[in-house]
Amino acid sequence: MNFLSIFVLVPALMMMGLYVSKTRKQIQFVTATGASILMILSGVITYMYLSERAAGNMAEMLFTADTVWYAPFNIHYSVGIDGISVAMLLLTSIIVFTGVFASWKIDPLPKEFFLWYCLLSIGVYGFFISTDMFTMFMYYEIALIPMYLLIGVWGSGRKEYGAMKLTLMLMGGSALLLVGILGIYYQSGATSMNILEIAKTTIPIQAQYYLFPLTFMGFGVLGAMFPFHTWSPDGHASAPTAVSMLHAGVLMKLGGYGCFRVAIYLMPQAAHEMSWIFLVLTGISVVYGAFSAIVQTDLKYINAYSSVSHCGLVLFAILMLNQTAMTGAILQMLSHGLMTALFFALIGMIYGRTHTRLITEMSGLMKVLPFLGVSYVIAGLASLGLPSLSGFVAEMTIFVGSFQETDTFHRVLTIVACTSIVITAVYILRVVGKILFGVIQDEHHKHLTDATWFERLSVVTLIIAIFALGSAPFWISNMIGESVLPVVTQLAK
Amino acid sequence: MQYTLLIVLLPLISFIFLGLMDSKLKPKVAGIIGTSVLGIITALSYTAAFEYFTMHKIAGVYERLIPLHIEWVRFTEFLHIDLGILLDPISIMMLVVITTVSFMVNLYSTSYMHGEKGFQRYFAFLSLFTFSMLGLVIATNIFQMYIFWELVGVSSYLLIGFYYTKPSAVAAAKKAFIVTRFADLGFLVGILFLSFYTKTFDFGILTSGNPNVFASTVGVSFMGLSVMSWAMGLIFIGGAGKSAMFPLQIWLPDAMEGPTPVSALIHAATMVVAGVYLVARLFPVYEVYAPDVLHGIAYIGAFTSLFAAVIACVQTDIKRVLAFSTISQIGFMMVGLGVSGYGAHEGLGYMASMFHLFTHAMFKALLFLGAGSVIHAVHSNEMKDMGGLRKYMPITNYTFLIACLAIAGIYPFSGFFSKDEILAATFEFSPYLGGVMSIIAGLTAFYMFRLYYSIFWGKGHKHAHDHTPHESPLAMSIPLIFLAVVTIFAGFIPFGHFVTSDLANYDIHLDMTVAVMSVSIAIFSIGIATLMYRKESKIPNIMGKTFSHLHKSASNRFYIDEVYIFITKKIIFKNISTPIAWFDKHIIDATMDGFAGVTQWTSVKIKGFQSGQVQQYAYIFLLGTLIIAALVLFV
Amino acid sequence: MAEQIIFYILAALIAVFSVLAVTSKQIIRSATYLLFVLLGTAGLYLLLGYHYLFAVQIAVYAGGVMVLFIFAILLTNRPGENVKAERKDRRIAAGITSVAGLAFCGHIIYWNVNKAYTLLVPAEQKVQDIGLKLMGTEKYQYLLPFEFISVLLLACIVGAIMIARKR
Amino acid sequence: MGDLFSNFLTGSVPIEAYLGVSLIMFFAGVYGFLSRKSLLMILVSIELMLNAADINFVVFNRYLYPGQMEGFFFTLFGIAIAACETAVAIAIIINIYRNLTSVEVGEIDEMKE
Amino acid sequence: MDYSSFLQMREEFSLLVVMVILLVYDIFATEKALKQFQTVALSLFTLHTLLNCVPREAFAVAGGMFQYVPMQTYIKTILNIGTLIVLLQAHKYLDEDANRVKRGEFYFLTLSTLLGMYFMISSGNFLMFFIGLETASIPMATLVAFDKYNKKAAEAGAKYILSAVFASSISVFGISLIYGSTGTLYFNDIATVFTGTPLQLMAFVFFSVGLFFKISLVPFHLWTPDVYEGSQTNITSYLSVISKGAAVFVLFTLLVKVFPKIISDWQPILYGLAVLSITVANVFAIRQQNLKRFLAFSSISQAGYILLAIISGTALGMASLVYFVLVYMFSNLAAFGVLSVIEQRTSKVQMNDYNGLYQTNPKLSFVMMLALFSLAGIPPFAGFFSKFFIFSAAAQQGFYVLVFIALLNTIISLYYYLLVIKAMFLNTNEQPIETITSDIPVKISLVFCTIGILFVGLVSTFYDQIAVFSFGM
Repeated sequence: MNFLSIFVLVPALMMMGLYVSKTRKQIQFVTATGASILMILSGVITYMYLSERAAGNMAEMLFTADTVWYAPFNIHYSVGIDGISVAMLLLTSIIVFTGVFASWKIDPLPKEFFLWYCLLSIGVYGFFISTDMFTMFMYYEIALIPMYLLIGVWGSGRKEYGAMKLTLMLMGGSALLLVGILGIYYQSGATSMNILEIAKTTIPIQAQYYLFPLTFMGFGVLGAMFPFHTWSPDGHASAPTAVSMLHAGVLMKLGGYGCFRVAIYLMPQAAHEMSWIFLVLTGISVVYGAFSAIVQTDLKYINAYSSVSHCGLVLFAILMLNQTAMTGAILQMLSHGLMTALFFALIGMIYGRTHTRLITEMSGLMKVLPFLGVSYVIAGLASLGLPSLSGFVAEMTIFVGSFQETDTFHRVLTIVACTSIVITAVYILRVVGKILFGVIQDEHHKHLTDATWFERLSVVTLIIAIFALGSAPFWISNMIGESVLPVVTQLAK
Repeated sequence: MQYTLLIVLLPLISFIFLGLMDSKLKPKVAGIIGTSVLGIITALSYTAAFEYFTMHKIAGVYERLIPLHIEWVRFTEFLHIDLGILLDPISIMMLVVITTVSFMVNLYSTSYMHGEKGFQRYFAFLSLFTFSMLGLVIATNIFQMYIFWELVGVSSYLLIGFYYTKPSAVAAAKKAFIVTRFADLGFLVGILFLSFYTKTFDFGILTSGNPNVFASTVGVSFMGLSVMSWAMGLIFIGGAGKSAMFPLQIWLPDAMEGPTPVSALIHAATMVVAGVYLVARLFPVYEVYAPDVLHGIAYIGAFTSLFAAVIACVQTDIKRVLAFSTISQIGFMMVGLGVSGYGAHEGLGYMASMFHLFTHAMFKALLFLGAGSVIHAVHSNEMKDMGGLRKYMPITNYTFLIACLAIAGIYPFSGFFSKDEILAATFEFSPYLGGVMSIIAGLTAFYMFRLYYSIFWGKGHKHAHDHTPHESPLAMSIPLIFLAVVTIFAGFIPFGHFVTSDLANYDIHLDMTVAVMSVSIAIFSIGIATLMYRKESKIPNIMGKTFSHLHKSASNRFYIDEVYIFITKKIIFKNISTPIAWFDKHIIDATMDGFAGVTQWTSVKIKGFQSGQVQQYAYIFLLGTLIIAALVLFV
Repeated sequence: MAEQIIFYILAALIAVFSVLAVTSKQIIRSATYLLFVLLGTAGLYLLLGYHYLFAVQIAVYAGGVMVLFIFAILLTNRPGENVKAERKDRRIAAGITSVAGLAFCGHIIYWNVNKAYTLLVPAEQKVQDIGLKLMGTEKYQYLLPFEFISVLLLACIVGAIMIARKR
Repeated sequence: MGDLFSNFLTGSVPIEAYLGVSLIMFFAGVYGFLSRKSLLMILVSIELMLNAADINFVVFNRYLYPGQMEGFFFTLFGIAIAACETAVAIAIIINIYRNLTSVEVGEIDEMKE
Repeated sequence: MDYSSFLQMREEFSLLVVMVILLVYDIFATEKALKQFQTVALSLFTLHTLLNCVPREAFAVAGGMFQYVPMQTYIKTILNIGTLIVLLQAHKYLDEDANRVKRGEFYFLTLSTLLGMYFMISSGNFLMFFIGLETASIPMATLVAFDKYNKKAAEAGAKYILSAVFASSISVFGISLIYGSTGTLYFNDIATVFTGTPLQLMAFVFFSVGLFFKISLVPFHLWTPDVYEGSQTNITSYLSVISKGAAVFVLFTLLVKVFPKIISDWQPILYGLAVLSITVANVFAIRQQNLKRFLAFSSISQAGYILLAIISGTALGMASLVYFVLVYMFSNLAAFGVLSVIEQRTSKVQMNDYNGLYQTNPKLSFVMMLALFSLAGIPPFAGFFSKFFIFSAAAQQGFYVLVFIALLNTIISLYYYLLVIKAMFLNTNEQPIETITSDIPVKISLVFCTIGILFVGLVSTFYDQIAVFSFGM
């Protein structure tokens, strides 16, 4: 236990605080305080990380700590962060923070909602600070289950179906994953489940041939890789706002992060030889998700398919196995996390007012909801990769990186993936055109009120983050770039 | 020349300020802020231009100045996006053009857009556009250009869709964005190709003429074509999209849904020439490493030019006429670049193209602003609602006429000079192409005067609805007059002293044969137009009937839009997306649900085993035992 | 010789009554056949020289268990009423399975059982020996199970009474 | 008596014969268990099965491992256990009869699936 | 004859003393004194549990018929704790007028089956083992039929006794063949001569189905749901946890200690049974509406998971198994505890009845949810750890495919556990179960279970303690 664990402890303390709080005021106080503390902490950790690096500490992971947990299985509670984790922690904090405000007036059962919400964030934070496969897996699963209740109780639409589907499919992913993890541990002959330790060993290539697909698919399910993505539309569509935000914004990143940390890092040979299979699949995801999004009429479905496309790009880039593309992948995680959270927040807010998510039933909302409308446009622009917003940097890094692979196969796939930016434009503009522009058709929509202060706070925070990432990507890009290096080195072996 | 940074930065600040304050500001204040910022940067760019062109030249060649340069994102060891300012003759020229037109448009808009809802927003967007466009032209590297390229696209989207409650405007904005976005895909992939082999984004390195930069491209081919052809061809697609080259021109006519000053600024003077600028920027690369692509550009330019000119002849919406005219003129510029070689005389086409870009920006802006003035007066875009306006709007009338003469290529208006150079270069490249271009020049003169006469001549009875049209206020007239003056005199600028393909001085000599021929064609065409449109006449109708097929096709813009609609609605939406969505729902998702279904089904099917009969339990028990024993023993 | 004859008679008796016990229509007959089988088994024990076991078998089974059976039958059976005929398919299935099981086990046992037995010194089972072994704590002595089974018996009595009594 | 019988033990009945008898008894019991309708008859069948196992123990002990009396004792205890089982089973069957006024096995299938 | 060595069997004696005291107390105490019967019984049993929870040196009694290794203390303590929890949960039930008269029997029978399990666990000889097995199952039948005027209970009792006796006759037939082919009943001796001749293999299979029956593995499980449904809920929980827990432990011990030489034969058997048990039980569980049947199928599938620990046959597997049993005990008893509270107050056991339970009984639903999540193997609850360890133990021996199948089944199991959770938290109900105030003993038991579910996983001490002695096997 070192101070990194505070990221897990704070939500746990929040849970305790929530448990004793009685009124809505108290609940709000607890969650807001906790979320703010987490924000500050992640800022602090970023600063500490950067200054440590600047001081010349070139260890692969910083602030590591290692406590033996289950000695017979060599399970340790080991934590540590590199640039990627730092980036992810930042992302998580931002989204947890904004999620709290996006569900400021959640009803019914606010206490329970935030209890689960905190548990969810424990899982996410824990995942990003862990370096031990067991701990990682544990946190991963912790993050899965609250989803069911969060969606099931506070969701909308076909929530029970969506919740069940999401939970079961992700559980399926974790089934693949667990076999993979056990396989890696035993086949590597390592004396620890710590990733860094295992990386020092070599897993026999025969074992890699089945472990790599297992782990990659396992994480890939969470990363909404084709054809295991169908939980995403149904799940996101029925989830309450904050949950969609956290799930699409952070949880889906667990997939990419895991693929990167476990599948690629530990099994470089298999990654080299088998990446083409998954490249094809993720390539399909990218284009397929985008095309699917075009014809959807439900805002959340559109965004969910868009997430399929964008997260597909993350995995796609990871599989390119070079530093630039991988950096791009991580950037894309950040970027997608922020903007999809923004999207879901806005969709939730719009839905809260219009009580519909069908784009056919809305129009001209810009007039009555200027703040939300403008924010939606910004989110859309971020999504279609407008320079100065986060999406651009990420996508460009990915494309430039992917193009470093010289053979025709990679080239063609890269170009195919590039087309997604056009398709993205198509569906984003379609939505924006339909719901925000034009004349208001529905009488009820004429008297809608624009965002409240807490909604504004949530939205503005996200927008600022998107702008910050898009306009000043260099420091974070460098931070990630150097943290990707160990993996690249591993691949070069 | 550090202060050039201000030229870019001030509009950005203005945008952010106006955008955040939005309706908290009084409209008037917003207009003043926007316009004055533009005024300041216009002054700054003039200063910069003056300073630059009077600077000491090294060996007779203008120096490339890079007053600012920072690394923004690093991709690989070699590839990094930098943000910087590159000053060389063409960028300086573009600075001047953009700031001038922009300033004029801002000034014009304070009056034109008076009372519109979202006035502040309008000025914010204008600032954003100016910022992006300036950023584009001063880009030091191709990726920076791409960045601003995209921003320009978005500002264009926002401005076209300014009247967001109007469905047609929204659709037009969407279309413009998506079409150019599609082209940008080519641009992007082109950049990827180019940068991968040259290991740089930097214009300075790319255009330095150092063969080592391109060493690794030699002999490398990708799917049959050499990589440089791929790279430069794809990059050109990006340019073609922004510059509305065939077949990507479709967005531009629709873009006229935006406010007219916006059309003047973006869709006449600045953004649409970005493609030309792009090709010009990379001209040395095209010239040396992808001459085939360069020639292709010439032919595409020529075809587009002809195509658009024909359509322009039959359009009835005045802004659309101007839009097609713009397409046609950009085609000219492209031809100019396409036929050009590198170096002094060889580079005539390049120089001419840039020159035409400059003059065209002025007179086309003038035309649009004039049209705006007319529309302001009659509240309609359709020619049939106009006529006889010369009595009511003298300033508009004269300035419009000047612009028409300029675009028709009548001496001594600026259009004559620039167009003439292009024709001369084209004839040198290929007489056939030259001939075609001359015909187009004739068509240009024809349709411009058709337009002119339809608006200002003929009977004025059609617009007697609520009020008689009157001349526009001062804020609108001043830009008209200013631009008219520029249009008249710009032709005498010794352009070859400033902008050439090799940055060295070049003196333009008029090629008299070409000049005479083109002027006579123009006059002839104007004559026909006068005949047909000065007064109410049956000839157009007869002509229309005679060539009904052609007329109809041209009126319908040769059905290219229909083809696009077919592709988007039928192919993409109906035959790709809908099936994919269906597939997703009924195959992929159904498979996942199917697992659950099969499990449930099995569950129902095997419930008989749990019959409640203890003897059956024992039976299964015994069977289990025997089977296990048998398996253990015999397998 | 005589031993063989006796054995085969007993064997036939046991086999026949076993089958009859499980096929008889009348439950009381069934119980009676069972009694014969048990007695035949006791005979086998005697034949093998385990007199004590012979005694126990008769005392516990014939004396105890059978009485229980008879009581139960009389308690639950209305006089003259035969058990309904079993379902034929079930009987056939059970028959086939049993025969198959019999063949299977018979096959395995016949071919694998250790036949190198060294018969057969007449082993006089002294009851004292049995008693000593039952009271011993060494290996092959059985005090512990002897004590333990008393707990079982007690528990069974308690349980059976608990179930059988009225309250 | 003892002497009389032991005198007969001069010839040799093969071990398989004993085992055969016990097997027949066992599978007769199995058959009964699987096919009889009355709970009491099922109980009868069980007695057969248990008894068959007891015979096995005794035979093995006598023929193969005469040195120790493990089989003997197992049978001894086995008989006791069988008695316990029977007692409890009969109590439960009577309880069934009390509840259902029937001891047919087909009656006790209320809970299923 | 040195009877003093018997005194080493402290657990057994201590339990026997408790039983005898209670029996005597029940018979001879006055009406007034009897009011305190349960308190006395529970205190005595708690005392017994506490006194016997420290492992000792290994020893053997009665010439090896009784063999003690320290690990047994753990499993016995787990069984003790489980029994204690069950007794606490049954407190209310036994205080009812109709049952008060039978409670002495209840305690005596429960404890005697427990004693049977003790002996079964510690036995070093098939005779002892068999008696232990029977002691653990015959009185159990009377417990199952405890609610004797309840038709379902009577039916369950009959089914249980018939099935149990059928199983044990096959098993004892198997033992006879083992004896016939090895000449001994002592575990230690058998281990050296049991080499896997066909007869031995057949004997082994016949014998082991008796245990499979007790663990209720598919296809020897069919009695389980019916019996679980019919018997009184506390008995069901006792049956599903204690009885099963003892049996799996014994199975492991036997396989490793007595039949190590035929590991290549029993591993495939267990493999097949594990796959069958997990899958079939899960598939059946999906559509159960009665929660007791539901938990029955769930416990069958849990038993399948346990086989993954057994199949490894390693010390790691042993420790994981005991740990699994511990966690399983807490989880299952918590679920059954909630179930029994609700059943006793409202006699509602259908899943539909649980709709909207959270509205009226948040705490009970919360405990139920924890229990189900733990059973499903969701972190941070203990079930996750126990499952992970079991999978890990199996994977260590290379059973990746098996682990994978088991994991796929966790998806199905998660599905049906979520169905209950859905009923409690998501569904609404016109007539929800009214708010219930539990009595103190139940509260204690549920709190205890909750603590167990929450901390047994996160705190590694428990596992470490168990693991210390797993090598003593």
